[in-house]
Amino acid sequence: MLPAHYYLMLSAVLFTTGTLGVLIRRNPIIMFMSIELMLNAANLAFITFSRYQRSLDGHIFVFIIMTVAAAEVAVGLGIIISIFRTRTDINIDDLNIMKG
Amino acid sequence: MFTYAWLVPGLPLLGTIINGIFGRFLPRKVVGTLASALVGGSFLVSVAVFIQLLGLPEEERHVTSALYTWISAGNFFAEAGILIDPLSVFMMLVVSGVGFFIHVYSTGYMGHDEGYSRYFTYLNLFAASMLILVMANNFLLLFVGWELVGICSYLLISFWYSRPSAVAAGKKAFITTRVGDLGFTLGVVLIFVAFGTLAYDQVFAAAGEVATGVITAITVLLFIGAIGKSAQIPLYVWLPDAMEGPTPVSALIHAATMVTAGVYLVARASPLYVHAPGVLLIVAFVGAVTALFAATIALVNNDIKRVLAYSTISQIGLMFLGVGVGAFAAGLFHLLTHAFFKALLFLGAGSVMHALAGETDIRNMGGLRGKMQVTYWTFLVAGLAIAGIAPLSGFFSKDEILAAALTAPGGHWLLYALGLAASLLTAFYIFRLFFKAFHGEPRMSAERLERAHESPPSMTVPLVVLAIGAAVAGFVGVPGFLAPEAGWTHAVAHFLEPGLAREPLVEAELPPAIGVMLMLIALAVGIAGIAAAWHFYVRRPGTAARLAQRAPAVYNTLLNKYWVDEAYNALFVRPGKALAAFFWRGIDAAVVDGFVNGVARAVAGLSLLVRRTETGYLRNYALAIFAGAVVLVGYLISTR
Amino acid sequence: MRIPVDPSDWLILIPEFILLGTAIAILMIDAFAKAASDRSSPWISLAGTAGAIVAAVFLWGNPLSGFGGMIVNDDFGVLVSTAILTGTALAVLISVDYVRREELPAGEYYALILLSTIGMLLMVSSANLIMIFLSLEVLSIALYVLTGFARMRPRSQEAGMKYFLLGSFSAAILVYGVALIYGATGTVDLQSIADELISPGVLGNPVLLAGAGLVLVGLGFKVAAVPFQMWTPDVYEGAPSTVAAFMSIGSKAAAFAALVRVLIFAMGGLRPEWLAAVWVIAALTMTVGNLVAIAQDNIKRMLAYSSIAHAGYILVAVAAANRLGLQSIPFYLIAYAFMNLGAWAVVTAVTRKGEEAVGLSDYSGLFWSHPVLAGSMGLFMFALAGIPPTAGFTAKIYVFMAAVAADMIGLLIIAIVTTIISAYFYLRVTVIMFMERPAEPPVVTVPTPLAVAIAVAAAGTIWLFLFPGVTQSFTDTVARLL
Amino acid sequence: MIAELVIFIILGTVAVATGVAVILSKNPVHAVLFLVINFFSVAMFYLVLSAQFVAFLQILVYAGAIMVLFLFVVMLLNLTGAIESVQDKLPAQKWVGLALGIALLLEAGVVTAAGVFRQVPAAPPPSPNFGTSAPVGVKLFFDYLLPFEVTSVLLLIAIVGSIVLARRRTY
Repeated sequence: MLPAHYYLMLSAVLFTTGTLGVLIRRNPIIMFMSIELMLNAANLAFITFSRYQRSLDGHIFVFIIMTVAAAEVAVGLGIIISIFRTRTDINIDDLNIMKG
Repeated sequence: MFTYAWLVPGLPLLGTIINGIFGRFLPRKVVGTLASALVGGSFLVSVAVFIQLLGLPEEERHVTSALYTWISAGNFFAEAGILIDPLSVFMMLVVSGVGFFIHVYSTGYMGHDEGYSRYFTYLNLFAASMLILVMANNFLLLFVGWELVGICSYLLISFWYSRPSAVAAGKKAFITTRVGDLGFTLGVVLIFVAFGTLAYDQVFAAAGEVATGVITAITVLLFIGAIGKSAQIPLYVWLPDAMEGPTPVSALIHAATMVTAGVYLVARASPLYVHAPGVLLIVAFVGAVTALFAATIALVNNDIKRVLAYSTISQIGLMFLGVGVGAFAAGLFHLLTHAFFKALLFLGAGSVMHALAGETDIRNMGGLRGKMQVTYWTFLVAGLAIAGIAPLSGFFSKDEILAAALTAPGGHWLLYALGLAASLLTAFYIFRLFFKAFHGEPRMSAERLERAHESPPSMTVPLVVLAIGAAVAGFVGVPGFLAPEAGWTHAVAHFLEPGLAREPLVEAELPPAIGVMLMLIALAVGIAGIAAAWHFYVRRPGTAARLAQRAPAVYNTLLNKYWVDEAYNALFVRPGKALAAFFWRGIDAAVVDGFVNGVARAVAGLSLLVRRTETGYLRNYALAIFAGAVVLVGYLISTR
Repeated sequence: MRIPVDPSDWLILIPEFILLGTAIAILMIDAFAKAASDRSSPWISLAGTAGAIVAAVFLWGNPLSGFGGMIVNDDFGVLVSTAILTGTALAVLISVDYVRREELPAGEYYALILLSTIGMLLMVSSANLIMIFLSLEVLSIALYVLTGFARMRPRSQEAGMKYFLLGSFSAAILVYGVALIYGATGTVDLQSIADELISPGVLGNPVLLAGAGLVLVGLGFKVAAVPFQMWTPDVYEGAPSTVAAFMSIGSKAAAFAALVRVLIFAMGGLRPEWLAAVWVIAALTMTVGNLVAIAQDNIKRMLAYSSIAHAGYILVAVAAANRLGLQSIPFYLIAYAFMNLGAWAVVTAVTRKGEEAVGLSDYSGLFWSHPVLAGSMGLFMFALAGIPPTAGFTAKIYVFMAAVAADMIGLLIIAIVTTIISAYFYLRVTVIMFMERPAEPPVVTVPTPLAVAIAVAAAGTIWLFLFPGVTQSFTDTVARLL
Repeated sequence: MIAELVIFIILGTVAVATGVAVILSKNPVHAVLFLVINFFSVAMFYLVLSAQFVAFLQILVYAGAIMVLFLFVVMLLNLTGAIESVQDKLPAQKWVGLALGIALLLEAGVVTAAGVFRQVPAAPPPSPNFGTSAPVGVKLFFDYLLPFEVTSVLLLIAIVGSIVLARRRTY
């Protein structure tokens, strides 16, 4: 069996990719997908730890995180729709009325 | 009676609540009477406490009564408790007594003001706060009173909100004194750090066991607080502006509350100060220099209230001189006499202004003597008292301070000289004021002169009562060498000393020869000042103007208050303004000027700079979060 | 057959169940009797919240833990829950007319407020990282919706979007931290983590430290600590005022409870490692919050920065991590609930053309038209500035003394200096209220429920100054956590 | 061991490549599809790591339901051809973000290299049914009953919330 480090490093790479997506992209839907990528990386870490500790707790956490992600998606996409339904261009930088 | 001592701040507080909530619906008479009666009640309770305290043997005159445990958490403990000892009872009597007369006077003075009930709400709260301040048995409760006094002064100074200058002055007072409060807060915290408690008894009992450096730091920090509240150099700038408030408020601030808080603080903490002789020397010098400095400004100012304001700064400086050389009782004695004659001066000035429809410029007065007899004579009493003419009250207290400045172990001839010079100038400027206002040709319009009249009894009665006080209050502190056999010499000092630090600074009784000589010098100086004023303003009214022509530089320097405001402007305000203007969209018109202004602008500029980090871009915010995460994790894994 | 959990475990959740039942009842009424719902929802919510407070107080004094240690009911938790429920009750009161005026859908509004409160209460009593994460999401998702509730207002939309994306982002960071802690210790149970830390190998484990750091980021976001605070002003400004008021107490209090449980209860052994980090965060939070508040001319943004600054002061108590610090946190939160909600209540009263009048200039002359309202506002401002005679003063004294007891003099000095600076902008509001009335004054309406809320908040603000001991007897037992 | 390494390298490459593709795709539809592939490959890892139940959840719930929702929204907003506006208002963001990302990866490297993971020594698959629905279900309904119940509150909020947000009526 491979050392846990392999999976963890992979998970870290996926997590970093996700964060970069949030920082770099201007399309809120893609930013949101990047957050899903981050959650996914966390899930991979949980499953890895679970496997190497021979404990099922991590599986439950993944189950819970997936549920949370589903709820977030439902509400998040609702917010995105309610804002961008009326706009032609979907750019997060346009949301800049409030500052300072 | 001691168990009812809480009524002393409690009664005015009750007045605040009643007038604050129902005042608008009550008739004016009820509001004013209620407010005055409650403060009068607290004066009566103070007297009763005083009498009971006198009945106790000297060493038992130290009673604490805890109302309830206020804060108790872990090793941090504070009571809502009252300390009754000579010092606090002394202050209670001064505050509630003088406060009572000012309340009564206000019922007349403010009679036509639309904010009548609001005024008395604040005034009662002011008295209550000051009473809390002086009656607290620990530094935390003292701090509460300290802050409340600051708020009340702010509310009252900016009472006439419709004048922008009043609003600015209130803000200036609040913010300047908060600079001092910073020192005070740090001092209180340091006390807790060093002693593990904030209760006076425990702190003072352990004062000798704490390292000198710590005591020095604590006393310096407390003194910074005192400087702010008591308007000493360099934080005095707010007090002259505070004249924007109603005149009785000025009287209250100057005579009984607020500015005396700093003197009280140093006296209260005297067991700490005696362990820091170097700091006491600083206190003395700050006091002496302020006394002289403010007196010189008062020489040439033409606004009756401002002259009195600088006079207060100067007199408080003398008190600090007294406590600074270790003569705590002498400083407090002067506080007492000053309360009488300064309240009297202010109320007299208010009476004059009342007669002249609010005129404050002494160049537009004159010849009022015949118009207002009561005001004239009472003002004269006050003037003689502050000038130090025997046997009025100021003579004894001032003499005691000056004598201590020269002869006490902590004294210095330079301090004495400064104090003496200040006395000379004091006598001069107060009689300049007096002569210009009441003597000579009337310089106001004929119509005004026609209308000028004596004030109503609610104003003149307090004047008379205070005049009697200003005249005779000095006899509670007659020095021992004048009447060696009598048991009543140094009454104030003997009463107060159990509450103050005794060793090692209490001066021995002076040899009569030296004592009398010092007295005569002080008296001569006072008479010289009055004579000079008489010469300049009554005998040859043009002299001062000629002098101004001959030495314009000196005269203008004084007239412009040494250009302190201007120097502050150049040093702090301009750079601050430049910075602020660089970012700021519109400049806030109501911001205070001077030193405070500079600091405020600098902070505001910094604020605008930091504000720019809030770009409004969501992605920037995410970047900040992420950067924070990277730095945080990086730091944490590096601690391994 | 093995019974999943001891039935008595459910007792701990009585407050949550009361709220849940109330929320469902409101939704049902809303679905079947729309007209009745608009009128009755606030009162039903208020009754439910009151019931929850009663239930929470009943749980007082007998520490329980349930569901295999997943949640605990200790005195600390009950106190923070009281702060939250107080905040909810006051927020409901100030919503009564606000929701009607803004024509928000009442049923969903109150139901979401209550559901979010459930998340807050659960977060307070969570003794397990997964429960903390889950309850954080429960409260947050409801708040995302509430923030964007005024859908037709661009500011509300923008606030909802910002809060949602940044909130999810930081929650994802938090959950990664949980994963790392799980990897290092093999558990997410706070008690077990604390036990694990005794073994020397775990203490310096970078996996654990990195995990702790990421969890700190997620919770720091919720409490609005610098540099995770940037969403706060925008969200508070854009969200309906009542929602901003509600979340400024609830989500902050809940996140602080979780922070205390994670940092002090579970990872107290790592204090030498995290102390410097929390120290710096607290210092930055106090400084930035108070400093930028000075430049604000929008009262909602000013209150947002004020809320950031107050998070900084509470963080000082967290950093102190001593008995006094632990006692001061619930006290500070309860005091803050009163004074801050009071201030927000006043904000909702001042309107212009049906919109909230949020400019500071809109408050000029308020004293002359509405002396009692302005007086209360002045009181709340003084309280937020930490000036006596208000609860804000006592709360700050507590925190300062905790810092003294922990020998954090540097942080203490920063706290005192920033407090002094903060007086400036709080005072500015009171100054403005005394100025001349503008030519076109805003409309000020104080309906009865709002007046009650303001009165309660004012009374609480003064009461906690005079008798902080009332909560002291409670907070003393909090020290059991240590 | 070798076989596992090979699988790891192949699946890992796919996962990383699709992950990067998600954040680089111009077209949101492509991004969604890449994310689906990414979820699939991660699900494969779950299988390798003896987490069958979670692996199928991942495919059914995540890659299936949730991503379809994403796709639906992309279509609804008619973003299929939408390209991010040419001008980036925050040009520095990209590079600072990238630098921070690299820093995070370095930290991750330090952590994984120096870190101690709690693991049972020489771990063979514990039992054949580790990670299947039966033991996971038991765990869920016994030890983790409370979180499971709380998720129901969460879903209630999501339902109410999305109804409020999506309702046509203006208010």
